[in-house]
Amino acid sequence: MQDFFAPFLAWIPLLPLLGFVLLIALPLFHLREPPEAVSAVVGVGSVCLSALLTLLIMWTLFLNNPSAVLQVSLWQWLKVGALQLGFDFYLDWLGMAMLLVVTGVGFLIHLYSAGYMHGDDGYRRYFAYLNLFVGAMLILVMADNLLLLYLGWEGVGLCSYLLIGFWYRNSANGDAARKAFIVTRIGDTAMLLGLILLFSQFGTLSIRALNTAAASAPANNLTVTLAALLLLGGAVGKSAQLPLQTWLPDAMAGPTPVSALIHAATMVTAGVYLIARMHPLFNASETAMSAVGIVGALTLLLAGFSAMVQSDIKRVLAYSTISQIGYMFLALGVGAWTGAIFHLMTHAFFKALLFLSAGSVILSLHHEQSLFSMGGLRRKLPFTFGCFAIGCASLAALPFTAGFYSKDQILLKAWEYQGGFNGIWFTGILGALITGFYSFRLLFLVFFGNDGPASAQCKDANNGVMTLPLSVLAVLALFGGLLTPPLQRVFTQAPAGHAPLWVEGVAIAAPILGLALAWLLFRHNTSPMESRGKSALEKLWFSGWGFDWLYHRLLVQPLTSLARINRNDILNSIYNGTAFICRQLHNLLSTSQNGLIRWYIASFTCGAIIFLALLVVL
Amino acid sequence: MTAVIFYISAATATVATAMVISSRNAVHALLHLIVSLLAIAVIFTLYGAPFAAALEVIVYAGAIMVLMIFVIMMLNQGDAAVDQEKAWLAPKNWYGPALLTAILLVQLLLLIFSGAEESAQRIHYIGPTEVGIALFSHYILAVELASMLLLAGLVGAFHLARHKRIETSEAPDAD
Amino acid sequence: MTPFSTLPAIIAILFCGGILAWLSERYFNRGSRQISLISLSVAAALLATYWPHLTDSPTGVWWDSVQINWIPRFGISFSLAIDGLGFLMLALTVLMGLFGLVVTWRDIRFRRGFFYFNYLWTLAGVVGVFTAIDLFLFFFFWEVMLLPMLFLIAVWGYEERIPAAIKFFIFTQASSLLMLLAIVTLVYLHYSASGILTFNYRELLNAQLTPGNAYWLMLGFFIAFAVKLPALPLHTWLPDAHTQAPTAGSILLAAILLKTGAYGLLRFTLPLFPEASAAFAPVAMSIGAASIIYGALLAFAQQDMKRLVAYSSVSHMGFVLLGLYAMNTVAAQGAVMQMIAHGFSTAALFSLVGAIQKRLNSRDMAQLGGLWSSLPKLSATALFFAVASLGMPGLGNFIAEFLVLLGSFDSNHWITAIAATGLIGAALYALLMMQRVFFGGLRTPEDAQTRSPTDLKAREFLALISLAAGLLLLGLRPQVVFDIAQPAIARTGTLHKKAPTATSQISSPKLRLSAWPDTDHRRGNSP
Amino acid sequence: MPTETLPDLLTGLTLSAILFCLGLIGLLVRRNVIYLLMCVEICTNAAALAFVVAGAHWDSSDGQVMFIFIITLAAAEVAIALALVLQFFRRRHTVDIDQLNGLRG
Repeated sequence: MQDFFAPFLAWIPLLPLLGFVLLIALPLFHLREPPEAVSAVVGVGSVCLSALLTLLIMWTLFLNNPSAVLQVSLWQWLKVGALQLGFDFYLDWLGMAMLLVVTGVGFLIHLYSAGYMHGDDGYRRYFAYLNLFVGAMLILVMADNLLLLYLGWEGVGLCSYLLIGFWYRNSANGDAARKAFIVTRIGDTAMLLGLILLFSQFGTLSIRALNTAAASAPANNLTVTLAALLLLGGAVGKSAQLPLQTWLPDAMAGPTPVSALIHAATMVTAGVYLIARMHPLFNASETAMSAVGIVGALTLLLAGFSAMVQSDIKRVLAYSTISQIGYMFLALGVGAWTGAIFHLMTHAFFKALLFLSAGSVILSLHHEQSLFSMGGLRRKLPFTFGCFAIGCASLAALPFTAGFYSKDQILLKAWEYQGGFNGIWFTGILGALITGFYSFRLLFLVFFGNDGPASAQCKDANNGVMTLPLSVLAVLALFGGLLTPPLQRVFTQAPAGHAPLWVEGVAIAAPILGLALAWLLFRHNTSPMESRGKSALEKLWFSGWGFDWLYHRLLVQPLTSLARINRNDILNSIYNGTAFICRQLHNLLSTSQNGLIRWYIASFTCGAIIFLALLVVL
Repeated sequence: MTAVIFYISAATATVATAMVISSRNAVHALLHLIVSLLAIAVIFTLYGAPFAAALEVIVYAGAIMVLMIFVIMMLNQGDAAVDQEKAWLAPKNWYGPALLTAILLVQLLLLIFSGAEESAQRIHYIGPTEVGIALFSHYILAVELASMLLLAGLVGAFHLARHKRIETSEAPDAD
Repeated sequence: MTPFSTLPAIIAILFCGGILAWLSERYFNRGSRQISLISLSVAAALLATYWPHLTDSPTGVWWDSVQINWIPRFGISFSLAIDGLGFLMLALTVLMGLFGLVVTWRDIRFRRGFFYFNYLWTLAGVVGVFTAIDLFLFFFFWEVMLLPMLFLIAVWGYEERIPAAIKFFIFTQASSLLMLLAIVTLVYLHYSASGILTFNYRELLNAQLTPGNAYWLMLGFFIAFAVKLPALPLHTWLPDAHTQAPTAGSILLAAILLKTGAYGLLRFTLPLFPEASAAFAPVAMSIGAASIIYGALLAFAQQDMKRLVAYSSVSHMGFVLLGLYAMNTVAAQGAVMQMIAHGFSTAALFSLVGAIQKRLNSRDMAQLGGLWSSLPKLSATALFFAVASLGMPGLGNFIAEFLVLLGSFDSNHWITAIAATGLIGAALYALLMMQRVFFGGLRTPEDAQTRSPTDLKAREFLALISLAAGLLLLGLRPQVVFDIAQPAIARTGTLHKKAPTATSQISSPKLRLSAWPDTDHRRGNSP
Repeated sequence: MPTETLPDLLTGLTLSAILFCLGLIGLLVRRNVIYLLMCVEICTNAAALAFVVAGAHWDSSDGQVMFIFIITLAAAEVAIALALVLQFFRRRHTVDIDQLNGLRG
């Protein structure tokens, strides 16, 4: 059975990539821009086939056999010295879970995009990038060695750059795109160094070999810790965690489905996947583990606070993503591998749902994104409202939604982390409360209360291709919690123990408390918080704790001013200086050649005097 | 007796030379120069070199000076030239050259007198015969070269001194 | 070996083609481009006759060699030879020559014959440099490639071509003088030690030198090659020369001429003076890392698009220097790969800048903007090559940079870590260029407003696409290149008596796995 | 035939030095080309004197041979120089040497 399916494995990433190639090559056959339908069929169809293939493999193979493993070796990639790398794919249940999310949610977003992007003059380009995005993510997920993973990793970064800057005519979009790429590149460079360090220590880049070796390495080995921390650097960059989180809120410049794709299915989850994939390595170092946990916890809180005060519908969702990924990191840090991946899945469902329905709202309001222009949309966009409400509930982890199951698992593990009450767990609970607050603040501000200025022109923009993915995602966001991936074989971890009942209770109560607060403050759409001027703390939260300002002052400005000062290359002045001195000497000698014969005779005499003086003296 | 003649000749040569360099009239200067040359011819005789003295008188004071006289006459400068010279020979123009030359002279004298131990040696008479033998045996090649030089000088002088109408017409830009 | 074998034929064809091109233009007013194309194609065909060597397991060191006495009295012979490394470089030379010719087919408007004469003679000189194994002959070709290049810049260049040409000439000439000095001294020292007067590379490899002598000679060679490379303090000729040269000239300079420096280091400096090089390695690696970062910073600061690309070359060639002096196979392979990949990507970028300048009369990024909306094909191609140049995995440049970093990490951790930040720098300048020129609202310089620019012609597009395909191939199936270069690099490696073993700064037991248990079951069935 | 002791080497050389320096002063001070030529003659003549004196002192005919060469040289030089002066005057209508500075850098 495994041998039978192995050859098909390569087709999963290959199909979207073929779609990409086909899409960029279309004008070569057509000699002009192909109709939208063609682009849509190629773009959506390739991902759809990929998703179907994934489902088929899961159904026939993985569902029956939780320890199933598929692998395929396409060709020898590199064989230099001790370095041997193949273009090899590998699939276990962890990869399978990711594949399901990427292809499944990816497909739904593609489908939604087909409607959302209707009429855009970059339609074909859009789908080409989208396909490349999914293809790169699939390579990332299925890579058997870290360099191949890195290929997908960077590919994802490139696609995010292309898509964030998709509407290139506005140069602000380009700036946001560049920011995303460069900030993640900083992390990626750390990760590349991690790869190099791992290779120089273990002599291999195969993920499984490294994991086995790391598991047998002495505990708290400095190299292993360092390598894990460098990999964490990469993960932090890609997953928009502290301190490299600043790119994600700006990444809203792209079309809304792109945000959905980046936040839900592909890019930002890569960091979580990487750490989960390399969990034996991280497990081998307590420092690295606690670093992961602390990064997660801090990000969770900081982003949560920022999300509470945003005024742009997409920015709220962006901060909530950072915050939720923080949850996953927290989970990874406390060793709740399954919980992290499970939350990744449910998050993909509800965040895709939220973004896509936010996209519907934005499209219906003619590209208005400010929360305070909205309000009362519940009556005008009932379907979208329903979807959005489900998404918010799931995000806030209200009981019996998908988000509840995964977050509960994480919080339980966090409770056990140090055998009871601890800072990480408390952060998680606080985060849950904040999540409840900001998600329902969003819901109330958009859909409840009185009509905002933009609500008047509201025109329901949903069409068939858009409602279908929304409905599917809504169902998944409600009941996705039942789809626990069987990851026991991948992560050999102790099952969650028993926590006191009140711990469960607190975990359930926290988001509800948040909901209640939001209800009190934002039910009528106009809140005391928005009418009066902002306090300093709110301003700080609004700007994402001023990280942008800090980095601008600390890194960007010095760099650009250094570059500006040195534009003409200071080293060049050495050579120009030499040339200048030569020229001056030349001028000096040149003035002595004045054409006056008597002057020459005088010089001659002086020379004779000096010469004779030498004779006399010597 | 010889000493007296020597000193008189030496003084004559020096004074005449000084007059040459300070004279304002070209013809006067030339006449002074001839006097100086003649005085040196006397000194040559005193040093036992009668052939050189004869050549000095014939070639230098005779031929060369005549040549110069011709040129001065061809230039035909007149009184304006004297005024011009007067302006050029302002006293302030003399300080620098005089200083330089004085230093040079002091150095030369220092050098001359630094090897003074053999000064008591006699002067020898060297007649035309010996000079002729030396010229046409040891220095024969140099003599040939000198003759070629003279020929070249002849041709060159002829060529350069020719009066060409075309060239004078483009005088302004012959810079 | 028969005297009329392939290597001299390639050189002769290029030389004769150049003269023919000149004459044909002079007497018939046309035909120079066609003649150049034909002679380059013939050269490529001749080079392709070495194809069997690619797959064969190499029997000897050299695939082919020619030796004819030239000046026997001084032990100088006309001797050429080719091995895997030389073949790769020759292939790069001929391909880039063809690319430059095709992509600038209509660019030269005056004195065309003389242009192609210089073009082909430069190429001939480069081919000679890559194949000569007599040091005197090497120097001869080194000078041959310099002068025609000088004319290319000085006659057909842009606004400030004369100072740029002079700068280029002075830098390269002064440095090659140093090399000549080193060559002659080396030969003399060898002669006085062994009594054999020879300029032959293979014999000089055995020269016995005192460490002090070897160090100074090594420096002589190193500086000559470092100027060409160019390495940090000696790089300032490059931005001027690259910027002012005509597009075809920039392509030649960046894609080929810079590689002669790297080739020289790999072929001559390292094997001739192994101990001295090993002692010098930390310095050279630091220079490499500094070049990477400094070049990236300067590229980031530029206004002139062509200058940006030129400084990016400084940055990229820093990787080559770093890799060569890391003294191990992985890094050296990375350096060779970087030479090829950089040749591809930079040649393409220069041709794109040339295309923009031809269409809009400007390469000032302050005047350009939003070109994507009017020139989508060109912009998409530019995006591809910009991305390649910033080291996107899956393309050749990444493989090269990764291997260089991987290899040099064992030699020196910190230099490698610092050099790796160059990857961030590359992203900074490459994306800045995309942002300023192709994104944003459409802005074109005023004198170009009247006519709307035309997108890439099929000829240009095909040439660029084939380079893109080449880069993709290098990124996904680089093993071909490694296999070809392996014997030559391994030989360089064995010549190093013992590279200084870097003591691991991280004190931990090496957990190197001798045999990995499931290597056999990693071999799945491939589709 | 030995003569009296007085006109000896040193006095002769001293005279030669004095004459040479006088000629040099003239060269530096005068601006008229004709005078310059005369001063050149003075200088060469002083040099010739030194040769003859030295020859007499060392009992060698070489001194006078050199004198002959110098005189030849002087003749050739004056011939050429005067021709040049004539050309100069024809073109510029002046004899000021300072006007003759076309070779300035």
